[in-house]
Amino acid sequence: MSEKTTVAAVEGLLVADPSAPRLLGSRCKACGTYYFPAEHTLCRTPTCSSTELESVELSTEGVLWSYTSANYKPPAPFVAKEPFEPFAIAAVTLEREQLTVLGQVVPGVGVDALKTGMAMELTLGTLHEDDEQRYLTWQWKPVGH
Amino acid sequence: MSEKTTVAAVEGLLVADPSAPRLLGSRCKACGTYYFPAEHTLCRTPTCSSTELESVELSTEGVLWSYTSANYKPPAPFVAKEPFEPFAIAAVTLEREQLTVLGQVVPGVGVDALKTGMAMELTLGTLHEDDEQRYLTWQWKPVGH
Amino acid sequence: MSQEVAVLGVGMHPWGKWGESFVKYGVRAAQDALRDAGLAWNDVDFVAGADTVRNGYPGYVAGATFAQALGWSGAEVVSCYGACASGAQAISVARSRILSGEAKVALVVGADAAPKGFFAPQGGRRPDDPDWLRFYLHGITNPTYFGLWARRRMDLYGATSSDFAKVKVKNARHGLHNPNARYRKEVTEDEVLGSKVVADPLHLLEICATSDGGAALVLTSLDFARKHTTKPVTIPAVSTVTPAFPNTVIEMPNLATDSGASSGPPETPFKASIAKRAYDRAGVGPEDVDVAEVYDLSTALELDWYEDIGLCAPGEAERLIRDGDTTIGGRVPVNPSGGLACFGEAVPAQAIAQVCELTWQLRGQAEGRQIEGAKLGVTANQGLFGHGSSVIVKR
Amino acid sequence: MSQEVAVLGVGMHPWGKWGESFVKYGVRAAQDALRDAGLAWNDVDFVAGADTVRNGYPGYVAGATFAQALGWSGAEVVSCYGACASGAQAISVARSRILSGEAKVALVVGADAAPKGFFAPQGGRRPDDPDWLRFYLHGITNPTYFGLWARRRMDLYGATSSDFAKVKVKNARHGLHNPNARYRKEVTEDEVLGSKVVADPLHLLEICATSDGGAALVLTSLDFARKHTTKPVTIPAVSTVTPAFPNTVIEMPNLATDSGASSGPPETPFKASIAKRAYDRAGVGPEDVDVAEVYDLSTALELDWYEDIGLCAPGEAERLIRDGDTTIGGRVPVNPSGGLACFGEAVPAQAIAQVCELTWQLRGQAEGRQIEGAKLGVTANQGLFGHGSSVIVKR
Ligand SMILES: [Zn+2]
Ligand SMILES: [Zn+2]
Repeated sequence: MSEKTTVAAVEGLLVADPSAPRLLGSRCKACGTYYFPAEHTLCRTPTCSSTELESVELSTEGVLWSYTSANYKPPAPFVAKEPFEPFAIAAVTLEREQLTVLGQVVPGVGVDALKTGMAMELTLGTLHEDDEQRYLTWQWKPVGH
Repeated sequence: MSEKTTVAAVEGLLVADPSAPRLLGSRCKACGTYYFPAEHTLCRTPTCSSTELESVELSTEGVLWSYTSANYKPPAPFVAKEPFEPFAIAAVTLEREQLTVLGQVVPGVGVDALKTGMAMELTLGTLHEDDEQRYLTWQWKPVGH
Repeated sequence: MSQEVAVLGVGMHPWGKWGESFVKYGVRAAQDALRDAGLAWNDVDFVAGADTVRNGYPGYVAGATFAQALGWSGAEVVSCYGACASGAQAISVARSRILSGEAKVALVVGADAAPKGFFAPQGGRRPDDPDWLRFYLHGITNPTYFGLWARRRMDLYGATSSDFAKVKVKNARHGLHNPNARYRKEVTEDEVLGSKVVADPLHLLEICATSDGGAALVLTSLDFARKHTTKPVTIPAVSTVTPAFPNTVIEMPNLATDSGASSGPPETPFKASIAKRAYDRAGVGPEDVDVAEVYDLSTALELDWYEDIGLCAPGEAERLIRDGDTTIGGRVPVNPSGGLACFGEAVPAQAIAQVCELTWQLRGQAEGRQIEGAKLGVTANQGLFGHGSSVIVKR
Repeated sequence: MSQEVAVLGVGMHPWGKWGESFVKYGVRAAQDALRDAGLAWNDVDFVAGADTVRNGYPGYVAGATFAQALGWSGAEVVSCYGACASGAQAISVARSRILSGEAKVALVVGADAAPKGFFAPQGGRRPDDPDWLRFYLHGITNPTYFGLWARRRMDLYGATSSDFAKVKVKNARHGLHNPNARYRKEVTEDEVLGSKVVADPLHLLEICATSDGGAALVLTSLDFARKHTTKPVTIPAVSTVTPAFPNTVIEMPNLATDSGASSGPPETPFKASIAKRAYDRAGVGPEDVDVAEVYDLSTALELDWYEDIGLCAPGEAERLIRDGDTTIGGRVPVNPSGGLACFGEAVPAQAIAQVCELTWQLRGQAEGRQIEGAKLGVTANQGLFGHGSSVIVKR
């Protein structure tokens, strides 16, 4: 392919390491609540209000809460491939965190291959690229796919 | 100079005829109140609320209410000349209409040449130009200048 | 002190794609509402505007803009923004001003001139903004959320595409004779299911369009209203609630939910809490409801609302649409106006328009779509960023 | 029913150029106000936010944003936008909610992260929008208006540049020990007059900067407050008036005034009507005022306010600043906080910050800038598009 470097499309949300993709969140040291995107100023559990929050990597597997598809090209700031290829979108609930995260489903897996309740795992994919870099985002795929 | 055509920078506010510059407003047929920019839907005199408003040309002379200067380049959408030339700005009260209209003062007339109460008249000036057209706006100048 | 205010006048500018300024729509709606109330603009001492800031420009300050267009009268003004709940915020503000005795006649106005296509965020790179992140990182539009919620109904409750399509068929029929509706044309289930899929399982005809339109209310105290009419329609409660932490259901425009790891999910999920607060305040319950106007951004979402406003238990909404319970003539008609399906979305006007429809219904003036003997109605609506809105209207 | 509400808590995030999100400033101010009130976030049942939509993006919905950042609690929320009067609208909304009995503890929050340089409109061509027209057709910025009003004082009343500079010198001295002020440095008249002219006759040091900052109030009923403190500071009146037609004085962002041809100028010009409404509601007058916080967008504008809030007759403001009447220790100190001269503008926070300062003054907590024995204060503020704002604070 190329010698392009890969980089997270947005800083601070994921570890851009294709061999070990992870989402970066935070966790309240006082009450144990997780946050994604990370919250570092103030725990948002109204009865807690602790300011002690630590960075954590979130679980990389979860359960499919629901799913849908994007059959039309989303507007900017999304950078769509030309010609546009429809894709699926999943909402996956992480067990330990009790938190649901949205994300594109890997190319080639459409809504027909999905079912609420199935096991999903995190991976990384190219969101868009320019001459020097490939910008990565997280994607969901059925476990074992 | 050139064969560029001249055109009003914004439609409907002025007659772009340098030999007879005029501002275009409207007047309520019921109560006689003037509007600039023109109001054509509803008379805004709360006790009137007539919907009969006619287009009118405003007086081209008035009395200087106050004045100031723009010593720093205004931001877009203003199209500033490069290098930027400071200019004066006048607020002129039209007698018949009992209405005060702001506008740039013609180039070459600075705040030192102005005094509240003096007689001012309407003229046209080039706001900016492109390859084909010169875009005109109204300007104020001391009467007889 | 009574916690009811009277709806003395209602008015709308018809919904459509008129291509004019939102100011014109709002002024027309306001004038109609004032005429309906038998009052003049000079009688108004308070204006609550619902802002159309989606255009991304603060120049569109609703309250003062409408006050100026109607003719500066020295009225006090407040302008509200709370996404789709903006109109309900404006209603709530005007209502409090009446209840506190600070205002005698309050005018509530919302109007919009909508852009085409998908709603999209302003330009610029804003990685701290969830509404920017969802578009940039995953191409997630508003219909994405509608699709997620719809699919979950199918997998959890056995809803079918036919159930969803039935909502569109019903609302299209309801709106057929509504002079303020934009779309006045019957559609069949086959036509709905034959239109292109936008966000699986939802089709183009199941997702609401964006429209131009305006709506306005004249609110007064009960005492004031009784001098003008024998039996005024009243608003006994408005809810503009936010979620309770943790909000564990995914919601526009977020990429993730709150975490229930430490506290578990809330007793009442956010969407169910919206009307609940209004019912509790008004001292009524879902069993008292004769008619409802809910925010059918998608067909499937209308079914969610049946449960969230308490018309049935979770998982039973499909039965209601299949049995015709929510059709005019049924047990508890929903969206007799035709809903967003017939109107399209004009964000700041929508929550106000819902109250207009309920007022016409409760007065018996909803020609061609009248629900006989309706005495109590409820509206429900949800805006992105955690804005709930529900209004109880009764006679 | 009493028309007073109590200011049980006040808080600020210091003004500056911190380069962080406005959310952080608002949360800090809210937490400080709650601590000051001796209440917890969970005690709050209503949040009124002042929006920072100047950034041109409706994602910045203040009320819900702060509620979420503090932790979704199911509180009801309203967010207001009214240019520089946004904060006063939020106060007025919270106040009504308390007076009507709908809310027990209301939190009012405004915060901003300001852009650099001149305020400028969003992109796009909008010939119907006066705020776009003035920039495009004539290069008219906000300082243009300040210059026009200042020059008129000179030509009409014999004001001098030295008079204007004295306002800056006074306010700089006032703010010297204010821990929330951004600029804490004395300046001399010569320094002011030696800075570059921006909009004749006004110099760079006479026109306020844009700042990051936040301010918050906790409002409750008098009964509630009396359980927590012996003699609460109260707000007996808020004014959010619009002009009366015709508004014959040129105002931001317009290119022209209304016409007085058919009805003549109004009895009370708009700026004078703003505080007048508040005085009338509170049953007080300018003669009762011990301290005032006014919107000194420019030095000369502070002098206009002296007249418009009734501290002196038109044309007499120069005498007040020359005689030291409005300096701390003088007859009626104005802007003891240091005003915008020391704070810079953080639009949605400003009107709220004015009430914070008056509360500290009335409690005797304004260390280093205390006005002895102050019992009644007034704020005044004006936003573009016809938004007036005035709050009476008393003890
Ligand atoms: Zn915690
Ligand atoms: Zn008229």
